[in-house]
Order: sequence, then structure tokens, then C-alpha cells
Amino acid sequence: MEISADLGTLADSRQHHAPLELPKQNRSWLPGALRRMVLIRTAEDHIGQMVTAGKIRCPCHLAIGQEAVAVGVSKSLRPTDRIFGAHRSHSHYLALGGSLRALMAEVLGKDTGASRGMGGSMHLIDLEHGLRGTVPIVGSTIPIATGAALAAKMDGKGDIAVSYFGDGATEEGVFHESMNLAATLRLPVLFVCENNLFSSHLHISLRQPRDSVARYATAHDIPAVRVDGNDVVAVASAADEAIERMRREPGPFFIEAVTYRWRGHVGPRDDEDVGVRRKDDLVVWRKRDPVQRLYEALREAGDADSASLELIEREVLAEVAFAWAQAEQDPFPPPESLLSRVYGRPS
Amino acid sequence: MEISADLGTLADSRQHHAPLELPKQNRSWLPGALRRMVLIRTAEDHIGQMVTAGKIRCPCHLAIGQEAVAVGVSKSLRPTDRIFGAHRSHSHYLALGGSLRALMAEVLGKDTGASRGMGGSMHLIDLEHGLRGTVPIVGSTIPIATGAALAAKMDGKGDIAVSYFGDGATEEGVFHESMNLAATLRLPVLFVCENNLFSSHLHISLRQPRDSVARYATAHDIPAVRVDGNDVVAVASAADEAIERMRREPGPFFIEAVTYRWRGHVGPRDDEDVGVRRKDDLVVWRKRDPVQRLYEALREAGDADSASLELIEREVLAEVAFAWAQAEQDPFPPPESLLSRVYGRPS
Amino acid sequence: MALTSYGVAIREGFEHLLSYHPKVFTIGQGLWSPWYVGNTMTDLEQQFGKARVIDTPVSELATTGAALGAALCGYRPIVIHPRVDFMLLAVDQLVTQAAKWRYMFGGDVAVPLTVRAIINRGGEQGAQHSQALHSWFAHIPGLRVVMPASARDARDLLIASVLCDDPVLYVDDRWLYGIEEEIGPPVELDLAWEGPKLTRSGGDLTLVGAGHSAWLCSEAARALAEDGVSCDVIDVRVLNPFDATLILDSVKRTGRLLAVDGDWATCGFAAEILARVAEEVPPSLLRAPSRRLTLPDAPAPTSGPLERSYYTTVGDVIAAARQIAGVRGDSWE
Amino acid sequence: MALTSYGVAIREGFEHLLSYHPKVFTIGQGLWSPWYVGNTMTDLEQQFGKARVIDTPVSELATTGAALGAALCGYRPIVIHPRVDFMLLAVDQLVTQAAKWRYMFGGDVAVPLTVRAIINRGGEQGAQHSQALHSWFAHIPGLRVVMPASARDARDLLIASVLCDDPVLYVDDRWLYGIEEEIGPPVELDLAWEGPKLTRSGGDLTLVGAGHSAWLCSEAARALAEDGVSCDVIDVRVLNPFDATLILDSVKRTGRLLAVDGDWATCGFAAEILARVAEEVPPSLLRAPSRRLTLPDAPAPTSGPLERSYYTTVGDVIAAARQIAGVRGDSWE
Ligand SMILES: Cc1ncc(C[n+]2csc(CCOP(=O)(O)OP(=O)(O)O)c2C)c(N)n1
Ligand SMILES: Cc1ncc(C[n+]2csc(CCOP(=O)(O)OP(=O)(O)O)c2C)c(N)n1
Ligand SMILES: [Mg+2]
Ligand SMILES: [Mg+2]
Repeated sequence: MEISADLGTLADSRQHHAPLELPKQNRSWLPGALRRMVLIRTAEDHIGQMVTAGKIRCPCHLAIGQEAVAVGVSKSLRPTDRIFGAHRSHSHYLALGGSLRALMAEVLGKDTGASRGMGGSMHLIDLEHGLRGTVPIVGSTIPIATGAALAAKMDGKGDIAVSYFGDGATEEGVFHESMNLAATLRLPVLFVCENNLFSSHLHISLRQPRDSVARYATAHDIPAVRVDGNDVVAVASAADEAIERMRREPGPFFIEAVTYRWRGHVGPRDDEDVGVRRKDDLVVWRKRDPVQRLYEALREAGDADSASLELIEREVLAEVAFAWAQAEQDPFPPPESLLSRVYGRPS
Repeated sequence: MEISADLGTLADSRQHHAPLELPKQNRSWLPGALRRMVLIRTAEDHIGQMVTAGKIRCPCHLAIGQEAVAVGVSKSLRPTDRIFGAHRSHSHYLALGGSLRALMAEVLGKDTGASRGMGGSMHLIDLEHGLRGTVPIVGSTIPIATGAALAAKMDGKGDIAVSYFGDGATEEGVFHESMNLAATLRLPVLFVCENNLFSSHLHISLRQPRDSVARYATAHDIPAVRVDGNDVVAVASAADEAIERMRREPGPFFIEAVTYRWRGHVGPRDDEDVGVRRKDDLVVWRKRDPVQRLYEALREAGDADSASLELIEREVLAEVAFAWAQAEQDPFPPPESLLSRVYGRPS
Repeated sequence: MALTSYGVAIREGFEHLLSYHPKVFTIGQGLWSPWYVGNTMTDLEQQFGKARVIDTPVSELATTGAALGAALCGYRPIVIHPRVDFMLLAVDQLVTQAAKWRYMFGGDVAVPLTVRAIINRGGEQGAQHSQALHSWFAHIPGLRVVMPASARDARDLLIASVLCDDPVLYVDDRWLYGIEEEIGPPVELDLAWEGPKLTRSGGDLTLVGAGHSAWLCSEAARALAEDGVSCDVIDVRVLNPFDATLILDSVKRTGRLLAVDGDWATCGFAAEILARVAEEVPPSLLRAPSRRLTLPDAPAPTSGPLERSYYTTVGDVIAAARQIAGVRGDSWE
Repeated sequence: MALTSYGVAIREGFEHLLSYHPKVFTIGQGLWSPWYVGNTMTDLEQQFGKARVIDTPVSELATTGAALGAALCGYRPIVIHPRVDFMLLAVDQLVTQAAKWRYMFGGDVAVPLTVRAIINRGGEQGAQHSQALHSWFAHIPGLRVVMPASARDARDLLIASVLCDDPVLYVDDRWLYGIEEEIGPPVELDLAWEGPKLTRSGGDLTLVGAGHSAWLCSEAARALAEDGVSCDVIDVRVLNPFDATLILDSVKRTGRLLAVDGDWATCGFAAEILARVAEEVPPSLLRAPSRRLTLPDAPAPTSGPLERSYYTTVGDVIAAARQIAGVRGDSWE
């Protein structure tokens, strides 16, 4: 499968603003997807505010603007799949159905948190929904997901692994080692690169000779597609197809989802003053809003209107506020957990 | 520059046995190249015998069968270039003009060795001829050569760096990191992969999904060519062209030279019993002999005959024997060098 | 009863694990080679199939990470690094991922990953093919570190490592592959209860070492006994978490400590042994300053004569022990 | 005279090096960012150009190797790793290549490479964004390891590191960026002659630490002095090669040692200090068992209350010092 080395119009912030093109059939999941995206945005916005307010201290990397990727990919996943993320993984966690309260408790360092307060925003786990872990060492979960795919293949039940990572992670050698391993052993791992054009303050043009990373998959003989990462329909249909195939016949697949983050690298600010072209671009990129574009398409199709959207927003806001309130009340881990959680208990 | 992902006929041991096609012009270097290849083969053969005899104890990885690569590449190099090798680098050292006696002394652990007896076969250096170091951690000199190219670019004198490595090294992540760095910073590093189809006991088909590695260069936007690594003329002309261009306009280049080692992974035995297809293939591969093919072409062109070849062989054998005899007499490093060579002397 | 060598005992450990524990598999470089890892895994791929005995590309970091991923999904993988030196490319996965995974995710996630690294040195291989560095890994909370010194431990501690729900670094040493003993049938130990062992008792001096250094200590103690110097010998076996109780009790009795270690001195495992004693044994009980015998402060040289002086020998241990015990030559000081 | 902070002093070091030494350049992640490395390199790329202040892809191993390659060709590069944790991906280049390069090639090749790694922790960043691990690197022969504890050293030891012909790991700590002192103009020291410094004299107890731990020791000693406990304080400054002379002399006088270190205990730098004392100070001169104060044996937690109890405070140092000196509360025992 050949794929061009450049993003083309997907890198142009002035394009792809129109409402999504909806599928002809199987549209029933779309209102749910809209709600999930609103939930991610609202939850992350709340987290951002709480960082500003000084109530959250751990570093939080927000995925606002990138909601469609995780929501689109998660549509075809099942709880026995094995999903891994990185430092910017609230969206992966929530898209899979992770508990809001456990997320809020985790960023607050509470014992009821997803990782029992031991990990914070950058270390989320939710075994019930298949999320096996997210960690902030760039690229580090790529081989781990690859090994989870090896386990899935050995299990022989058609489960797959998903590795979410950013464009920056493609500069780590382990990304290539993992792709070669997956290609050689034919492991069912879905590599999902959220190419948001930035690694921290640096635009991809300052870090790589070309702006699309799918070319690496091609080199490793891994089939790849590139999609508009702000189009949940496009993401879901690419993921659908890939995953169905992987379940039947184990082997790796690569999705490059082109997107953009609205907030700064870390925390709620928008880093307008940082890096190339960010200030001018950001305004335009906001017009490629994954939530708005889906909503408008649904409205045009008669499946949503401003009242239904407002209702979703209101309900989600309440959910987030309630989860937060609960989490705030929750206890911190007991002092002995400092030492008691290092090793397993002897039998 | 597009290049196919497979080696095609170059991977077929039954092909490419014919005498080389000689260039129409500028042939004066060819007798020298023949002599250099005979020298490498003879020296390594001697080293192999001395390993068997128990006179050499350090691990020696022989490049017999691969002589044309280093000799072809070295033709266009100059002493201010910066060359790096790996564990199988006697050929790189000798092709650049390194002292035979210092090589023999090094494998014997003598103070007169290339690395003063501190490194053995796997650690050769010869600053006079541009060899900056060879080390056995697979892939490790690739970024080092890349940095030497950065220095060359800063120097602004048209010098380049050369990184020799094997097909196995392309599985190390650092290979990819280095290519991306070289491509992004436009560094004059010539990546030379000696694809001998094996990494230790494993054929490339068991380690990678495709048998040609130039596809990785393409992914990193680095121009690449693939050549018959047992054709010194083809190697030299590819290197010539690349190097000339790199001196004018700094930037990386990639040469995949397809070849085969006649001996085992380490030491003088031939590993016939090891790995896929090796036993049957080896016999056939010997017919793609880089020395013989050049000699036959020169003979057909009237530039050599059996007498002149014999003379070369006799002279070279004497040179090797003499260097060995000298090296055997040479002293070991003094006992204090165990501790005195760790740090530089304070000023 | 038949004698089994350390190398063959390791293979027996693999055979036991692969036979009785379907979730065990092994992955790494050289597994389909007749020579890469000595005689410790010969023909396993033929016995158990290439799906469970996986040879890999030259990709230490991804291979280690992949094994971690499989461990998180219920398998018990054993990663093979034929040299410690190569494993250094995988430090991130071992130290920053595996060792911390359970903790970062709340304490309940099992991480049944075993990484086997081989110390392979001597033979003029030089600085990049000689490192030990077990001290580094013993430094890391969350990572269990095991170094067998006997054939039985080579087998049974391998089995215990793989059956443990924490990540374990198992370090064996090629210099021990030839030692032999009767080892009986395999035993499934709980690694959490394993620790240092007193392998010989004596009142004049405490000798402590792990892996090959424990062997040096035993050999030296045997020779010293003939000279009238009697030693406690402690084989550390498990370097992390490190339980020094046995060593402390011994030094309280003997008043003299010699720690032997095949790693460098500064911040090395021998330093840890001395530090524990310094903290816990009242100075009044010490009859001599403690001492360590380690590698010299240099990378490994290749040149034969230098290499011979680089590594600690039984003779070096004997000489140091005599000195601490106050014996000069054959007579007491 | 004006006070200069540790963070600004580092920047002065860079400014001096880039101004007066044309072969110096710096490369690493975050160099064109206003926040990545605190205030220690602000706008250097504007002042000296992006050809000498190079921001890089996320490729720690290749970046470090590339700097080594440039160092072998006559440059004096400074690699920046904004966190020690990230540098672990580059261990092969630092430890197996750079540290051994001179030796492996006969002793005459200069390797003027400086790697700067920042300890950046606290703030609930968690286990993967909190490691120190200077003990690991102090373990490696051939690698000089420097940890400045004062603003002047932050600048002048950086300069000395870069002008040294051996590879140097320079470790600074974000927790020190705010401390201030008068530092005068830059000085070009020869790193080979630099080592531990006595920063305070007192007879009851020897306090030793490096980097932030040296600062903890000073602060504690000041408070202890008010209580009538007088301490020698030794700032280690250079961890490898480690010259313990000053520490040994001090402990011979005080008879009491407390080593404070911001790394883990087992095989950590505090163990090395205790080991040196155990080897060289006759037990008869010790008035109490030596002690170390280090991180607990766990990865860094994120949760606020746990994190607060994880890191050593001035109060912890004071309490331990009192205990060793035999002081309970405000009265002697
Ligand atoms: C090994 C490593 N190097 C550097 C960093 C610092 N860092 C944290 S996030 C990040 C950017 C990663 O960019 P990308 O992968 O594109 O993810 P994004 O932030 O855009 O979601 C970097 C460099 C790190 N965490 N780990
Ligand atoms: C990092 C590392 N991993 C593994 C090895 C063991 N090893 C030594 S040479 C070699 C094969 C390398 O193959 P290739 O790069 O193709 O070179 P060739 O031997 O064919 O010349 C391997 C795996 C090593 N030296 N370093
Ligand atoms: Mg990104
Ligand atoms: Mg090869």
C-alpha cells in the first residue's frame, strides 16, 4: 500500500472545516460519539480550570481538539483488547468508557483514582475497558503494546492491541524497532499516530524532513492509512476496517490521524507565544473542530439540533461537576502505600 | 528517489558471477584495488589461522568475501573524512591504508597496536587515514558518525563522515534516529550498509519483512542506491557520485551494498551448520567472488594475467607474514596502562 | 547421583518452566543458535517450538518492552540478553517501565517479567563485551535482582524468578557454566522468601559475594581453612530487595568483613554491603576496617596480560582475607 | 555586589563558553523553548544562533551519540537532557561508548563531551519524571560526574566540564535554581583538580552530600549550630572520580558520619561514602555507626501527601544528625 510522504491539504489549517460527511448506514453510534467527545472536552476543560485554580498539581496534557481520534478508534474495540497510551491520554481513557470520578480522583492523587493516586494524569489504567496503561516516556508504550499483541496472538481469540502515540514519538528508535518486530512476527497491533504537528514547542518541520509519518509504516511493510483526525467518521471507518481485518488475520496496521491540539503542550494555556506559526494557525485550526463538524452534520441530517446539543452539554457538565465533587471528598492513599505498593505480596 | 523493497537478483546466489564490467575511463585505480582486496583477504585469512592456532585470543569477525565494499568506498575518501566501523572492520581499516603491523599487533594485544592493545580486533582506530573508531555494539557508531558529519559541516571544508554497518544494525532504533537527525540537519554522512543477509545465525528473512534495507533510507527522505557489493567498480562509482555531491552540498546519502560473508559470524570457521540455507548457499556465493571477478575482468582487458596476480599474492603474503612477525615481537602494554589510560592527563 | 553443571541446570530450569507452565515463553537474541548462550538453551526451540522460543531482530529495547507487554497480559516471558552490555539499550523498559509499572498503577498489577542477562567476559573481548553492572539494577526499587552461584540455584532461582509476579533481573555468569553439583529435581520456590545463604561457617572473617564472586569466596575459604583461617561465606543470591541480616549477624560474630564483587567499586554492590555493616554493626564489634575486592577503576582492557590482572582471582581473595585476618604469609602477625 | 541565582549562573556558564570557545556548541531537546530547561538557557539560540544552539527531534540516543561524534572531531558539545529519566535512553552512548572510548582506543583520544542532565522532580510528576540516578553514573570508570550545589559551581563547574578532555556528566537540580550568591566573574578551572569542598567546619559530626543534598546539609548545619551541634559540611561536587580524602579526614576528627543523598540507598552514592569511611577510618575512631539519609525504597509517588513524605527535608537531616550526635530534642542524651 503506497501512501504519500506529505500530509497535503490535511496540514493546511484553512481546509477541512465543513460538516462531516456522514455514512449512509449504521449511523446510530453517532449521537453517542458526539456525547463522548463533548464529555472529553468538558472534562479536560474542567481539569484545566482546576490546574489554574491550583487544585490539581500534577502535570496535565490536554487533548482538547483531538477528541475524534480516540472516540473514532474506540468504536470498534472490545474490553479484551489491550490499549496503551502516553502522556496525553485522558481522551483515550474516556473514549473507552473510563470512570470520570476515577479520572478526577487520579489527577487529585486520591486512593480512589484510576491508579489509586500513584500515577496522576500521565499514568491511567482501566483494565475493565481494556486500557492497560499510559505513561509519559515518549514512545515507551509502543513496544509494550506490541508485546500485548503478541499475547493476544498467542491467546488466539482475535483480540488486538492498540498503541496511541504522537508524531514526536516517531522520532524515538523504539518506534521503528517495534514496527519491525510487529511486521516480522505478524502481531495484531494497531499503531495510531495522532499527528498534531507538534512535539512540545517544535513543529514537525523542524524535526523531520517530511510532515507525514505514515511513510515509516510503509518502510516497515505495514499497511497504513492517513485520515483527517478531526473527522470521527473517517477515523472510525478506517479503524473499523483495520480492526476487522486484524481480528481475522493477525498482523499490524498503521493509522495516521492528522489533528491539532488547542491547548499548550502541558496545562490549560494555549502556548500561543511558542513555536512556529502557532499563534496564527491556532485560530484557523479551531475551525476544524471535531465536535462542531459532527454536530453540524447531524443537524443537517436532522439527527440533532441546538436544543439536543445544549442538553448533552448540560448533562455532561453536571456529570463532570459531580465526579469532581466526589473525587474531592475521596481519601488520599494511606501513608503505608508509599512502601507497600512496590512489590507484590508474597504468597 | 524510489528504490524497490526487495533485493531481487542480488539476493540470488546463482547470479552475478560474471567478470565485472570495467569502466571505459579512469581504470588506473583498479590494479591497486585488486591488490588491496587481496591484502584484506590474505590478512584476514592469516588472522583466522592464528585464531585456530590459539595465538590470537580476541574475537575476530572476518570480512572475507566482502572486500569490495570497503575498497570501493575508500577510493573517494580523503584523510580528513571521518570513518566509523563496527565489529567486522578489518576490511575498513585496511582499505583506508591502515598499517598491517598495527592491525596484527592489535589483535595480539600489543602496545604497538592500532589501539595500543586496549581494544583488539573489534576496536580499531587509525586517525592518520580517517578511521575514527570501530566498536562492536551493533549500531552504536551510526549516530557517532552522524555527529562527525555535523562537525564536518561546521568545519565547512567539504569533508564527510562514513558509517559502515550491517543489515542487522538496521534493526536497532538508533539507526533510524540517526537517519532522521541527518536528514533534518542535512548532515554529510554516507551510510553504507553491508547487507550480507545475515546477522549472526539469522537470515534477514527471519528478522525483517523484506530483504532490502534501502527502503528505510527512502522513508527518511535520504537518497539511496543499491549496488552489488561484490562489484568493486559498482561500489566505487556509487560512492564516487554520492561523495562528490555530499562534498558540494552537505546532506546524507545511503548505499546498500549486497554481499555475503564466507566465514562464520565470528572466527575462521564457516558456520555451514548454522542458520537457514547457509550450507547450500555458501558454495554458490563463493562464485560471486569480488576478487576473482575483478581479476577476470582485468585479464580480459589485458590489464592482468595469472603471473601478475600470483606476484601480488606472493608479495602480499610476504607483507602479512612480515607484519605478523614484527607484531609478535612487539611488547605488551606496560602494567600501569591498566589504570593510566582511563582519563586524560590533567593539565 | 549424577552431577549437573550450572549451564545444564539453567537449561533444566527452562525445560521445567516450558513444560509445566503454558504461559511461559522466552524471547531474545540467539535462541535458535547453537552457540549464542552457551549450552543453557540448546534445542529448546525444537523441543517447545519456535512460537514459544522466539529468536529476534537486533532490537533490545523493543524486545524487552514487548515482553513486558505480554507479561501485563498474563504471560510469563523470559527475555534473553546474551550480554549485559546489550541490555543497556533496554534500560528504559527495564528500569523506567517494568520496575515501576506496578507502583505507578496502584500496586495491584502483576508484572511477571523475567529478564535474563548474561555476564560474558574474559577472552580479550574488551570493554564493550565485559560489563557486569548488577549494582546498577540492585539500585532500583521494584526490580528484583537474582544472581545464582550454584548449579541448583541457577535452575531453581530461574524458576522462582519466572513464577514471581514482580519483574526480575536474573544474571548468570559464563564463568560458572562448568561448575557441577548434585541438584535433585526442580523445586518451585517463592522468590519473595529467598535471600542470602550461609554456605560455610567460620569464626575469623565474613566473606560475602554474589554469582561468580560467591564462588571465588567459597574457593578461597576452602584454601584459607587449610591455613587455619576459618571463614563465614555468604552467597548473596538475591541482590534486591537486599536482606543483609545474615551478613550483619555474621560480621557481629567475626568482626571482619571482606566483600568481593565482580563489578566496579564506586556505588557498587560491595559498597552496599560495607554500608549496611557500617550502619548496623556497632564499631566496637569490628576488629578491622571492612574491605572490598572489586574490579579496578577502569573499563576492561583486551590485552592478555592486562586482562589477567584486571579480574579478581581466588588468590586475590585469599591474600585480602589473610590481610584482614591479620595473617602474613603463613604466620600470624 | 549583585546576587546571582543558580539558574542564571548556569546560563552565564553557557554564555561564557559560547562566547570564548568557538568549538563549543549545545544540542538537545527544548533549547528553542522558553520553558523546557527553566531559565538556564533562555534565548541562547538568539544570541549565538541556531547552528550552535541546536534543538532536536525526540531522539535521546542518537543525539547523545552525535555529540560524541562531534567531540571526537574537535568540538566541545554539551548535550542537554531536560530530565535524567529521558537520558536513560542514551545510556549506551554515555556509558558503553563515551566513557570507554579513550581507553578502548589506547588512551590518547580526547573525548571532550559534556552531557547535562537535569534532576527535575516534585510537583506530583510521578515515577518516570523524578529519577536522579547520579549513583549509576558515578559507578562508571571513565565518566566524570559533577553535581554543583552552589550558584558559582553551577557556572564554573559547567565551564570546567566543557573544557575537560574527558566525558563529563553534569547534573543540576531544579530545586536549586532559586538559590543565590555573589559569584564574581567566570573562572576556567581544570576539572581534574576539582573535588569535594569543606563548606562549614564543626567538630561533632560530618555531614556529606552532593547537589541538592549538599544544600540540605548546609541548611541543617546552620540550624544545628544554633542548637549547639557543630558540623563539618562537605559538598562532594565531583562524584567520579571520587576523592574521599576530605571526608575521611573529617570523620577521623568527628567520629560521626551522616551521608545525605537524593538517590536511592542500595548501591547509591551514600553507600559509597559509608564504604570509604568503613575502609579507611579505623573503627576505634568512630563514635557512632555511620548513617545515610536517602530516598525510601520506592519509585516516586504522585499523590501529594505521599510525595511530601518521599523526599528528604532539612528537618529530616536535622533529626538524623541529632540522633547520631546523641542529642534528643533539645538536650543531650
Ligand atoms: C523519552 C522522552 N523524551 C522527551 C520527553 C519530553 N516530552 C514529553 S511530551 C513530548 C512531546 C511528544 O510529542 P508527541 O509524541 O507528538 O505527543 P503530543 O504531545 O503532541 O501529544 C516530549 C518531547 C519525554 N517525556 N520522554
Ligand atoms: C547491541 C548489540 N546487540 C547484539 C550484539 C550481538 N551481535 C554482534 S554482531 C551481531 C550481528 C550483526 O549483524 P550485522 O549488523 O548484519 O553485521 P555482520 O555481522 O553481518 O557484519 C550481533 C547481533 C551486539 N554486539 N550488540
Ligand atoms: Mg504531537
Ligand atoms: Mg549482516
